Amino acid sequence: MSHGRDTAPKPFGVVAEFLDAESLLEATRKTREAGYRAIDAFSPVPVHGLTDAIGFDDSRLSWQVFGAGLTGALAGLGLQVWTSTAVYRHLVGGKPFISLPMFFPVLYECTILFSAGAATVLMFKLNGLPKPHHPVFNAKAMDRASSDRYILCVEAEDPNYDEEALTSFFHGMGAESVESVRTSEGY
Amino acid sequence: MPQTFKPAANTIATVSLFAGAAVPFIAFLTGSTMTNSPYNTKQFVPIDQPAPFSHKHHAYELGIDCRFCHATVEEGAVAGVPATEVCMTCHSQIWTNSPNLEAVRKSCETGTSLQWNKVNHVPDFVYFNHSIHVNRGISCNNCHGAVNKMELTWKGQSFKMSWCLQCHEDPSKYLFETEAVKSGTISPREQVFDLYRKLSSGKKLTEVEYQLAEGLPQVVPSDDVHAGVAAMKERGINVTQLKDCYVCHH
Amino acid sequence: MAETPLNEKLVEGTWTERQVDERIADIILDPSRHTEAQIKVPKFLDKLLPAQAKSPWTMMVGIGFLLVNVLLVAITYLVLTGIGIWGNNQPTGWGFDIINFVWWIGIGHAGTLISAILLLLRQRWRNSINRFAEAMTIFAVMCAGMYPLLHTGRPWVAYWLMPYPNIMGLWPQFRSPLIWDVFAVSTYFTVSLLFWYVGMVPDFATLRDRAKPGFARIAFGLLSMGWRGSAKHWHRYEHASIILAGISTPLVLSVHSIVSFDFAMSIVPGWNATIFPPYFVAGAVFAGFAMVILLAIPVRKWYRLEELITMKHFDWMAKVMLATGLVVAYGYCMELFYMWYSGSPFETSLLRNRVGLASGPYSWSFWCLILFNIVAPFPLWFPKVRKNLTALFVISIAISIGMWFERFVIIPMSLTRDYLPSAFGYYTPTFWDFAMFFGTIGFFVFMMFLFVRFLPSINMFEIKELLHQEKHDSDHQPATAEAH
Amino acid sequence: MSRSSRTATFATTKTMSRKKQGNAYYRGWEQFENPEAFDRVRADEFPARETLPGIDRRSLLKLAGGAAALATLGSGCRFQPQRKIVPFVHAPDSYVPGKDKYFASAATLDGYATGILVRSYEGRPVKIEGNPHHPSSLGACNHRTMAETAVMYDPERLQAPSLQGSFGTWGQFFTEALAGGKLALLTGNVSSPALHGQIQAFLQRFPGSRWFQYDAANRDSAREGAVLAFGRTVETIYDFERADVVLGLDADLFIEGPGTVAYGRAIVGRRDPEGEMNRLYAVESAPTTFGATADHRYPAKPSEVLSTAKAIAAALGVPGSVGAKGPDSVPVMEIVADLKAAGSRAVVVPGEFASAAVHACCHAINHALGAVGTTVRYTEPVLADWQNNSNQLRQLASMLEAGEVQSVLIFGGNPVYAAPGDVKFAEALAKAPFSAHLTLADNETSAVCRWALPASHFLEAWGDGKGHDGSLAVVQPLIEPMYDSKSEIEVLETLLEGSRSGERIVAQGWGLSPKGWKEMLARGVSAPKGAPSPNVSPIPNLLAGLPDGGSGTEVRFLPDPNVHDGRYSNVAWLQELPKPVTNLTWDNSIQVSPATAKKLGAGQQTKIMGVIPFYGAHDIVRLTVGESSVEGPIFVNPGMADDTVVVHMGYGRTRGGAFGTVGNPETHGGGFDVMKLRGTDSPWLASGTLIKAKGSYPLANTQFHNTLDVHPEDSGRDIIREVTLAAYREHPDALAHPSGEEGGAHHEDPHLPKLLYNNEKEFFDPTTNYQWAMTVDLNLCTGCNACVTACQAENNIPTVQKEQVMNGREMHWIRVDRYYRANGEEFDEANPRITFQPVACQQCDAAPCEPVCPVAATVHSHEGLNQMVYNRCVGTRYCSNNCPYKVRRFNFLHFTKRFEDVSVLHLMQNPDVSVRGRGVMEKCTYCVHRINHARIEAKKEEREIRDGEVVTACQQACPTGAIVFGDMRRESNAVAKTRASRRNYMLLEETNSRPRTTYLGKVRNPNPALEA
Repeated sequence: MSHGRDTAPKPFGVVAEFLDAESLLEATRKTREAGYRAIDAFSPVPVHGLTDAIGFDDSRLSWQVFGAGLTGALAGLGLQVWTSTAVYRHLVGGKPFISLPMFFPVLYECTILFSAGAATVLMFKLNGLPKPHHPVFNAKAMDRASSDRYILCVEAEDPNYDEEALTSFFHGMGAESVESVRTSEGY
Repeated sequence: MPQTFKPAANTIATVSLFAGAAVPFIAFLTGSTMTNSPYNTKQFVPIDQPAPFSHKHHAYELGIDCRFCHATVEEGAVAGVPATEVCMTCHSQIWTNSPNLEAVRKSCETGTSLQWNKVNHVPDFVYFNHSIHVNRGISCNNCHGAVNKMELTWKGQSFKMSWCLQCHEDPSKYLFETEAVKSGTISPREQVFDLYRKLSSGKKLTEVEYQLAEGLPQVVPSDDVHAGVAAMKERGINVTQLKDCYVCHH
Repeated sequence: MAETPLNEKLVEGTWTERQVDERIADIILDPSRHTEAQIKVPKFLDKLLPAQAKSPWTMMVGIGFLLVNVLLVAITYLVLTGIGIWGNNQPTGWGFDIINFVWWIGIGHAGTLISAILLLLRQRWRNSINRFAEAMTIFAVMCAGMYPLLHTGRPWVAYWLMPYPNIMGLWPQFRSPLIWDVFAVSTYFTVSLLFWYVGMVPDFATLRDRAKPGFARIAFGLLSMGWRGSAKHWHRYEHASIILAGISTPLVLSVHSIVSFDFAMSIVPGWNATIFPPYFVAGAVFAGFAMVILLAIPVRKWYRLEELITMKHFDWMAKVMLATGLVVAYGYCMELFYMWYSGSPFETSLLRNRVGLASGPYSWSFWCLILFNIVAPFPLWFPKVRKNLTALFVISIAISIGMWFERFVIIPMSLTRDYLPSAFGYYTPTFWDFAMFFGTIGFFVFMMFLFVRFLPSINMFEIKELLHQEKHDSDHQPATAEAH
Repeated sequence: MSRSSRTATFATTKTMSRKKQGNAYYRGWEQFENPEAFDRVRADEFPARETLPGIDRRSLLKLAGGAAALATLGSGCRFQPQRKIVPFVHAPDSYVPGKDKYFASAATLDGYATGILVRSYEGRPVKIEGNPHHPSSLGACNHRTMAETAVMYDPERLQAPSLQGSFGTWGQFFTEALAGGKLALLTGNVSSPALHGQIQAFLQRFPGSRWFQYDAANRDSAREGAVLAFGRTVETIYDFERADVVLGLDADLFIEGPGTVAYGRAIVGRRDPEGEMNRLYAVESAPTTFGATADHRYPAKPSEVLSTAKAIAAALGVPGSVGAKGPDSVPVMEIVADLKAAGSRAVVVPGEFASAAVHACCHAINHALGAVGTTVRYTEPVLADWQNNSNQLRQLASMLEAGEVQSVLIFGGNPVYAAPGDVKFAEALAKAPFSAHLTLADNETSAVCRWALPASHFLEAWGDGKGHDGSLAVVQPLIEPMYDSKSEIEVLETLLEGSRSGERIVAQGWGLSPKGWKEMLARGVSAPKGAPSPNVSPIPNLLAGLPDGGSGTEVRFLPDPNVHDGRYSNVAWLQELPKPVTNLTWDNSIQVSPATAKKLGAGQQTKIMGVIPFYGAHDIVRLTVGESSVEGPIFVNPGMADDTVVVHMGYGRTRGGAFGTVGNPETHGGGFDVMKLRGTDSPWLASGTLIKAKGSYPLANTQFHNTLDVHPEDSGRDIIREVTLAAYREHPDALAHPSGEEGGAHHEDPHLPKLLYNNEKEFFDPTTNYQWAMTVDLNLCTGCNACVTACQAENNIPTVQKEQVMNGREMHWIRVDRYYRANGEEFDEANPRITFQPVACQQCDAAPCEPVCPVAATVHSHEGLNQMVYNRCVGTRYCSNNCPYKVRRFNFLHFTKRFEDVSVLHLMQNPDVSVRGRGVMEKCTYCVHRINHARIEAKKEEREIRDGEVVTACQQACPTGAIVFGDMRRESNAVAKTRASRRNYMLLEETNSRPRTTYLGKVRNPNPALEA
């Protein structure tokens, strides 16, 4: 932040707490139907359909991992072919310099290693992690979001953001509690 | 409150993750840089000697043949370091009072050997034979650096295995035949010393000859690379065999 | 606040999500959980030891620690003195070192199998035991990894097996199954570690939120990387999990296949069998499940996890053991059959060596193998046995021993009697062989109980998910049981 | 501490000791003027020396492996101290550092000299090889001779005169010696004219002084046999090249007695199936290498050997032998028929340690056959003043007892240990007021003597000696004495108050011109002179006077095949060398036949369940002869005669050095002493009893008895191919293509099995590269083990000691496999056929070891060698596992530690071969350093390596020329010819490893009349 630390708390969003996944799912759908777009939902377990409900889809991971795997395969094969032909042409037990069947295991393992590493790293990267600090943690309800509470949040950047309207909207859907979260930090 | 961390933690966490991932790479790079550096290889590090012998003076300025002192370089595995009496051949006549030669005189008087500090040391488990290299026309300076320009001597090359292999892979770049060799007047071995002789007597050398004599990196014109290949064929140098492990390790 | 009780099926009793967290997370957050159970000790020790020392956790970690020290001494002596302190010789280049390597790698396989293959197969019963089994994989692979490193004559240059640019201009020789091992085992370890860690991230968040402010909270906060449980997180998380499972499955199959290539690619009679890869993989699962059972039975009792790790789980595991045990038995039979069928004098005399009690000095070990690996698991056909913890425990021990003998039969037994009778030999393990072996067992136990103490040993979010699913199933009976 | 500084330390201490003693240490014999500088030069200048791995580097790498990642990452990282170059002050002429030189000399054993060539680097003798000019050597030599370098470099050699355990000086000794009266000189048998001359001068100078000769492994039987037969002593020399039929009676022709090397070559040289093969019979009580080579071998007790001899004599019509009948087990009539058919081209040879009666019979038989002049000739004795050794010692002892001898000077030997039981020599010697023992190392005798004097080894001293045929060879030193030692002639010279140098004494005796002398030194041996043959004929009615053989359990005392009479006890090479046939190391044993062992209720067990380390637990049995008895481990030796015991001398030493002295049986060995069971009247043979005693004893065998357990299914293991001459003539391809005959797993074309990939051209380019190959002719291999010792000396192979041999970790790069096979249809452990097969790395083209190495430490050379690069090896041992021949050797422990710790052993190492540290694999390299040397020389001369220019160490040593090595591309090369032989086959060819070492199948020449 170039303009220095802004200490005045800014609104982050309105957070509603639900007791079970079904209520959250329903509330989310309704929120989206109500025209809100900057929605996020937090749950202790993956809730089927929630992603659709907040209108989110991202399948980049699969393709990127595939790319990484391919890179691994080529790297593995390339390493073996390069070292056994260009670098030092060892005569080994009468085998050809490029012994493809014998090069397969390393190629294979490299593919897997690269894919697995990419899957993990990319999962965190796409999720924007690590992020130990996050404004949403300022919400009291988030205390149990990793245990047994289901949280819906409409963030302040939503064009239709209106704290009071949202509070009543959430209460209307049977939220256990609703609070508006403020943050003094950017995130 | 679930908010456990300050906002700065985000940056710290990300940076530490990247740093953690970088540690092995940095360690590897540091290690390999150190290994390849003169700190480890002792390349380019002039070594103090009991008597400050100058190859530049003797070999280049005075033009003394290498073999005058390194007498067994053509026939033995070891080039040989001269006995004190070889030094005294001249130095009983000239520079007889030079303080630089104190150690040599003392050795001669007492009959105890000089203890030179070793400059060029082939790694353990390597069998190196000077005679075959010299007989094939490999210039001394190719491996020892421009010794004829050194005041105190240092190790001119790293003597790493990968360095040896450069030539054993394809010696054509390091082989070259002057007209004299081609016409059969001198042997490839003589060419080595002939070039030094020409160099110190100020005779004009061609670009390639100069490079060979100086042990400079071989920027050989393509014609001469072909000449090198031809020379290899002529001398029956068999490249496939040269890279066999047993050539140097047994 | 109201808690929604969830229904039960694989998990016994009535649970709320909060209760699941409590039961599991408190193992870490509440030290008193470790002293709840007490181990009966002999009378003279009873008075000497404080109550805390009699807790199973202290006991196991203590024993583990002692053996870790034995291991350290053994390794130090080994590195200072040489492989000669072991029983290896000419012709038996490999003995306990590689036996134990293969044994440990095999044990590790159950973890990946449970977490990856059963995940892909949507087997819900994996949920209570997968974390535990994955930890086992990690530690077993660590134990295994020690052996190839230390079995080299010059372990201080064992890094030459890794490809890296160097001043010698030399690279590994990629046709060697040992290089494949290096790649397979290091990949296996890395992928298992990633899988394990990724699986724990949501649980770390739970722990972070449950922990009181302090060290634990910060530690789990960092480990969780700021996991918020956002729907977007979950979306990519599930994606990544499936991908990891998807690549771990061929990985786990490849790892033991490659380990078996150490033998199958050679020309030693008794090693060069094409059947090795499948039957090594089956054997690995066989041994791995036995080890899961061996660890799950006491831990479940000591930490009151009976409702989470139920008899149904044991039943399933026993069935898997039975199935893989049969595959392994088939493997042994085919090995013997081909020895006979080959007609090669080297193979037939090996067969005689292996089977004939009078003609082979090590044939007793073959019959031990048959006893422990084929006869002992036979009672698993009976449901009653599969539900009897004592019986399961005993059978699992037998299988662990049997699988060790399998490698003994393959490795030294074949090497001591190969081609030239003049080069025949004997193989006698020494004290240090055993010290290394039990040292690694100690290391494994030590690490497992540290794991139980400091990391969530049962996957909380998956148990909760399971409870949800089962509730869902019972709500919508019977229509969409496998909807996911 | 760096290697070089350690070596320098050694040099310095030696220099100091030299100064103190005023004796020049460690110079090449010829021209080095500045030994001090020279030491350092050797230590520091030659890179070859630096291939010995240093502790510094090792420990550094250990540290690095544990902690310093930086140090290891670069992989070549070595932080080494500054090394020094220490040149001469005055350099010798024509001196090329690092270049080897050969000098001719001669090694003497029990009086007989064998010509040798000694390879020397910078003035230190490193390897002994045979001298082609010497008739006893013909270019080869046996394991004992080659081990002499180890004797010289024995760190436990006596370094200074010792007076009753404290320091003395030579001056003191000479003063004392000259003051003493009633002098007696005890030496071994002497053939050296120089020494004999000195002794004669000594006897003249000191009237009343006496000279006695005693060697424990003496030739009394031969001497007394000749006396019995002819009434006088003669030297019997055989010409086996002309012998069509040879019968050996307890004759260990290839190991014991003078001329073994030459005889081996002559006998086996006649076993080419393409030429005229001789036929060998052996009647012997214990299997020997000769018996194993023989076409017919019959176990017989010593008494039966004698009766066989008598029966043959009788059948040949030797007078006085009418009615003599041989044992049932020996088909005397058939043998006689064969001998008769060969007539003068037959020969009957008695064993060196058979009884005098057998010797006498053999003389008679050879006469009757008319063999004298053809296959046997007689000369005057080679030994000067040849006496009955046992009587000599007995006489000396009684004179000592009686006080008739007051001063004794003992030259070499170890009579206190080696005296027969009825000569109480130690007690007698203790009575002498003055006694001195000139000895290489402290032993039982020097412990009793007042003076222990350091003797110069023959590689340090001048001398001469006669070979088995009387040819005279010169002994020239390769190195100045390393310690304050003197040779025998030098001691006598000082006692004679002369001042001639050793060289002068010897040269004077030879009476050559300086030029002639120089030529003599280069050649090493004088051309054999036409020695006069005494005209002898057997005493009439000789046989009637011969005694009958013994009865009951007959005990044979034999010198050990390796450590001989104990003189080589402290040579680890020989201790660890598997004894022929039994393959026993580090111990002696009580050898009996399987049936006798069974009768005794004693035996040997293999490991219980294969694991519990009772392997080699041999029951202890008690052997009693007369009053004395000894306990020792039993060794069941198939093929021995029943009710016969063979025990070897040379063990049970109490002062034999680190390796020779009896130690903890679990780790050390050392055997038991049988010397005292012997009697002077019959030192080689006795009647005894054998009972089982308590306990067991581990013996270290390199090969197990289960090779004997040839299961029918195992016969398919096509390891040794063997046919009879008749079968070979009928089917010449029977050896190369045995398929269909011996069943099983053979390819149709054994010379070109298929590879998965066809890369012939790319990999093994015969147009530009040499293609090395070796053949081993099984017909010529006698199993004498010379190749093993040669290889050990050449390649710096460490010994591992008994415990590690029991663990199966011996390091020999070449081993001689022994197989017991069925002698006929059924396998009979009472008389199996014994075959030897030397196996070293087979240098497979499609080597199974190569693809499994993870770090490319073993890869193929373009010349067909399977290269093992020690410094790249990480030690996974996978290559060894995958080697079907199991010829790879792993340094399980730091076996070469002794080479590094004991400074004198630095000097013994061959600088052309790396000394391997722990944790690396090693194996036969086809002596690649010799190949490289030849290649460099050839390249310098712009030519190809000539056939025969590269000789491997094993090939060089092989007395019979069984090993042929060379470039197989040229058809004219020897190895190409042998490879083209119809007997050529690959060992384990079904593994398709395509070895470069191939074997020529064995062809036996049995007597058709005896083939069942």
